[in-house]
Amino acid sequence: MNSELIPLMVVFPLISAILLNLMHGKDRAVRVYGTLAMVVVIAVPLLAVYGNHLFGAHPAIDTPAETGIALGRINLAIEYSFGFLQRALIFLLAAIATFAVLSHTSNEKRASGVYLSMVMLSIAAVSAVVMANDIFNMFVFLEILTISQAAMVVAKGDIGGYKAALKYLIFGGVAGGAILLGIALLLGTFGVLNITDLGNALSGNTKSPIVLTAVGLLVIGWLFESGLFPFHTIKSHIYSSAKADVAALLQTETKIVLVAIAIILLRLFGGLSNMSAVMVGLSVITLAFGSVMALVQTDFRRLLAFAAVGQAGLVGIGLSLGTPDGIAASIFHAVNDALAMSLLFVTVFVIYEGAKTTEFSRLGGLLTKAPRLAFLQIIGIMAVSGVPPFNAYQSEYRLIGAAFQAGYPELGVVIILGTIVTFVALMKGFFLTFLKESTAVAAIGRPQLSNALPLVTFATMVILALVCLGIGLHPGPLYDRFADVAITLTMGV
Amino acid sequence: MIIEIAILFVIVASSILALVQRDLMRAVIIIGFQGLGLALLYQRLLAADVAITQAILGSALIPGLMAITVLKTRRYQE
Amino acid sequence: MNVDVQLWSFVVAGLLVIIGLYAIAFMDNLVKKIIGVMLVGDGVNLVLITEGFKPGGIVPIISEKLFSSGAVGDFANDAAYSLPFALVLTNIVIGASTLAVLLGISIKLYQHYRSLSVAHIFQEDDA
Amino acid sequence: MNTKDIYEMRTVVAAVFLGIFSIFVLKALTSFEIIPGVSYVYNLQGPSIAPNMITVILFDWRGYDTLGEAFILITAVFTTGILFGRGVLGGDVKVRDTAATRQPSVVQKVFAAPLVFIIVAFGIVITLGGHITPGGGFQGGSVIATAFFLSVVVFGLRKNVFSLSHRSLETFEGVGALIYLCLGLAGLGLSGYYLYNVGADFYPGLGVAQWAVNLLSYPDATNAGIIPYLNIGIALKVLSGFCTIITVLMGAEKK
Repeated sequence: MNSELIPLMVVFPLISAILLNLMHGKDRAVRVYGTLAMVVVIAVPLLAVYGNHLFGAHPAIDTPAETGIALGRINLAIEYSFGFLQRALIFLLAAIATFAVLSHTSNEKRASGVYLSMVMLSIAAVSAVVMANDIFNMFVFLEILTISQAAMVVAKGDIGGYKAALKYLIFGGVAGGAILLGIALLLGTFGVLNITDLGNALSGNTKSPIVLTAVGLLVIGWLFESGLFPFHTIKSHIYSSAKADVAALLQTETKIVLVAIAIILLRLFGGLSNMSAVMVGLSVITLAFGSVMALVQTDFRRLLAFAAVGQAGLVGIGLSLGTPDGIAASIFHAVNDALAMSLLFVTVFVIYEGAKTTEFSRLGGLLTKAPRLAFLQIIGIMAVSGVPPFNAYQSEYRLIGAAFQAGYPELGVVIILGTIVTFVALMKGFFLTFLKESTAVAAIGRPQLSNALPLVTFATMVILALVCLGIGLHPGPLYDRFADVAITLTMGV
Repeated sequence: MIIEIAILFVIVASSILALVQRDLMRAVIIIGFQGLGLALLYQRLLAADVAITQAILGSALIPGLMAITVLKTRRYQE
Repeated sequence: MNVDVQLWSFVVAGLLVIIGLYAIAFMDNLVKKIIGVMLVGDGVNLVLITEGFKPGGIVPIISEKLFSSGAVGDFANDAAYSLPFALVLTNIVIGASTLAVLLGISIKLYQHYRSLSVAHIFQEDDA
Repeated sequence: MNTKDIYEMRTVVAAVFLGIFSIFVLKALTSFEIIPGVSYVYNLQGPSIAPNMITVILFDWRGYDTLGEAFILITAVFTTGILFGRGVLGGDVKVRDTAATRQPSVVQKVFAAPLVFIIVAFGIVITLGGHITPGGGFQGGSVIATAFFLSVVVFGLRKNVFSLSHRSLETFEGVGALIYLCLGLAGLGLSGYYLYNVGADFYPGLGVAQWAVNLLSYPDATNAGIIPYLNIGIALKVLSGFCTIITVLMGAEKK
């Protein structure tokens, strides 16, 4: 029943973070330890056995009458549950983080211990949020995630990064307060923090104003952590202010956290029809705003940041529907999109490293200089915007099917429109960067793009492209198991 | 009873007063009083452990950090 | 004079959250905004503390006399609810950490812009 | 629509949302009915571990949350380090000495040094008695951090009573966090559950070896097990965490 490896998925990155920070300044030690640690981080989720882990070994007990809780048994300990969904998400995160770490250690002249320790902290935080079956524990690790993400942006050391981090942390403080206030309301009314218990206590009791306020507050927290509608500009600002590997990691983390918190919300308040409608509405607005704002950007990084936020809206739509098909398709799309978007982020930031700018007015005609990059980028664009042989096609197709089945054909149309707008925006970026005739690049310092492609970065891009193609050709094994997860999830509701 | 109400009043009043100051140093000091009021209130509400933490952090360390920031930046709001 | 302390304490907690949100949304100075973030956290803490308060209860620390007499059940009935208090302890440190980072970033921004005004700092990219 | 119009529109929207939000929150808070919930169970079972329920919840039932919270402080400390010198390209925090700017007066010197020692002693008492009396690692650690603050304000960064460099403070912090993590790992290795209170051995059926129970039980009348050790680790971490932040912020350039 009890797998001892489950807590190590969080604890090992935490230990590594401490050690890496202590090693800061010792270049070799940081490189060697950072690489070895990533091997462990990838291996643990693959080796761990499915099951639950109780922290402190405190078992569930029969509820004494004096507690006032209307449940037969309650959990006393913080609980982690680990199943296929958790394994897939944590493995995806570990893989992208490995690319980030390797590209840091191979591209920079001096490896930075404190930066790698931030990567480790954010891995630990996301893993904890994905596995947590305790709502307060989820909150604590969300706070770690917020600060460490801001730190990764700050680590670049320019003023734009400071501004993005400031905005992110101020809103993060508000969102954290909102989540905790929601938790406080639920704790006072139902007396438990365990999500399974809370879901059982809540079922059939979703009309009181306290519960409605708590739902609203928790949804605000979800919107912030996943960069949906009112907070979409903050998330895109964060993405476009970070370095390439960090931006890829950040958007992967965001999508994973989006899925994780949305599933928690569904488990708690699945019976609440209004919440679903509100969540769908906000996701649609995010999709529309993200895609349209991507279209009008004049900077490739900002364009991509907004496209990533728009795709997060797409993921949110399916999860908010709450049907098994919708949830499965959304989780599948989150995974696909995280992979494809990471590929795109890496390509765009290779351009930035080479040309020192991503403004369209100063780019152009790079096709002859960097043909490999252009090829990989076009694969990424097709993968993100759901062009057939690639993976996002499979998930978007299923997402549209789920929208039709749930009785919202309009949503299907919205999804198609959003995808088309994203495709047009990305193709515009591709055209202006690679195809447009321009000599501006030559004037601003030789780009040396074909030489500026380090081996690790190139290998990363090729692997990501191959994975996108592979999932696109054989979606079955992955999607079927997500479908199982979704069915067991909605059974409990 | 009356003590708690007085403390509650002090808390709200000092929060608002701190926010309307143009002199940031004064705002920081007033926020220290708000933290102290909260600590006393926590003590009256039977949370002894939390009261100690709030007394130290809310009335000494956090205003201290803010005061450092004000010293390192500018004292008067522009 | 008989006043419901718990009710007023909840009201004050709500007011602190609202004042904090007002400061974050409408105040221009960075230090004021940071004070606002702190006030939101304080308000949430006060909600939790008031939740743990039990009128006529005792501090949740058992005395040696009570423990050796074996009246643990009486203690559990009398003591204030201790779980929210523990959560508040956690949240206080979380708030302090966020605050420290925000203050550090404001110092860095001031060194660059020579100003703490948000309108001035974000003026070029606020289109 | 120009920028100013958009800004005004935003303000109006924000005000409207703030109003709606206030009404909802105040309505919810004033119609609150509180039940004891799981706190009752904690208060019922807690006395057999240690007298102070809050410490028992913080370090036993929800010890893992406390670990997370410790790491929030650590993340904040690292982030301030990144802000003031550390970064992607290596480098380390540059701390400017503040002693040169102003000499402390004699009165300050005479009163500050003993006061610092008294506060430190008070902090140690609070930490070590945390499972019996109100207090614990956070409180004790932050009390000592105030002493550090006082000594930095009076004597300057370089020549204060503690005279700790940024580097050694970070080492202390790492050690404190590692104490916590390793006590958790001891529980994982000996019983199969992370952060199991090995010294108290609350659930004897788990097959924890007797030597480990003897090793990790606190020499005290109560059965607190590893809680006092966790307290010490947290105290070390909180104290050095806040000291680092103070050092870094005080040492920042005022350009």
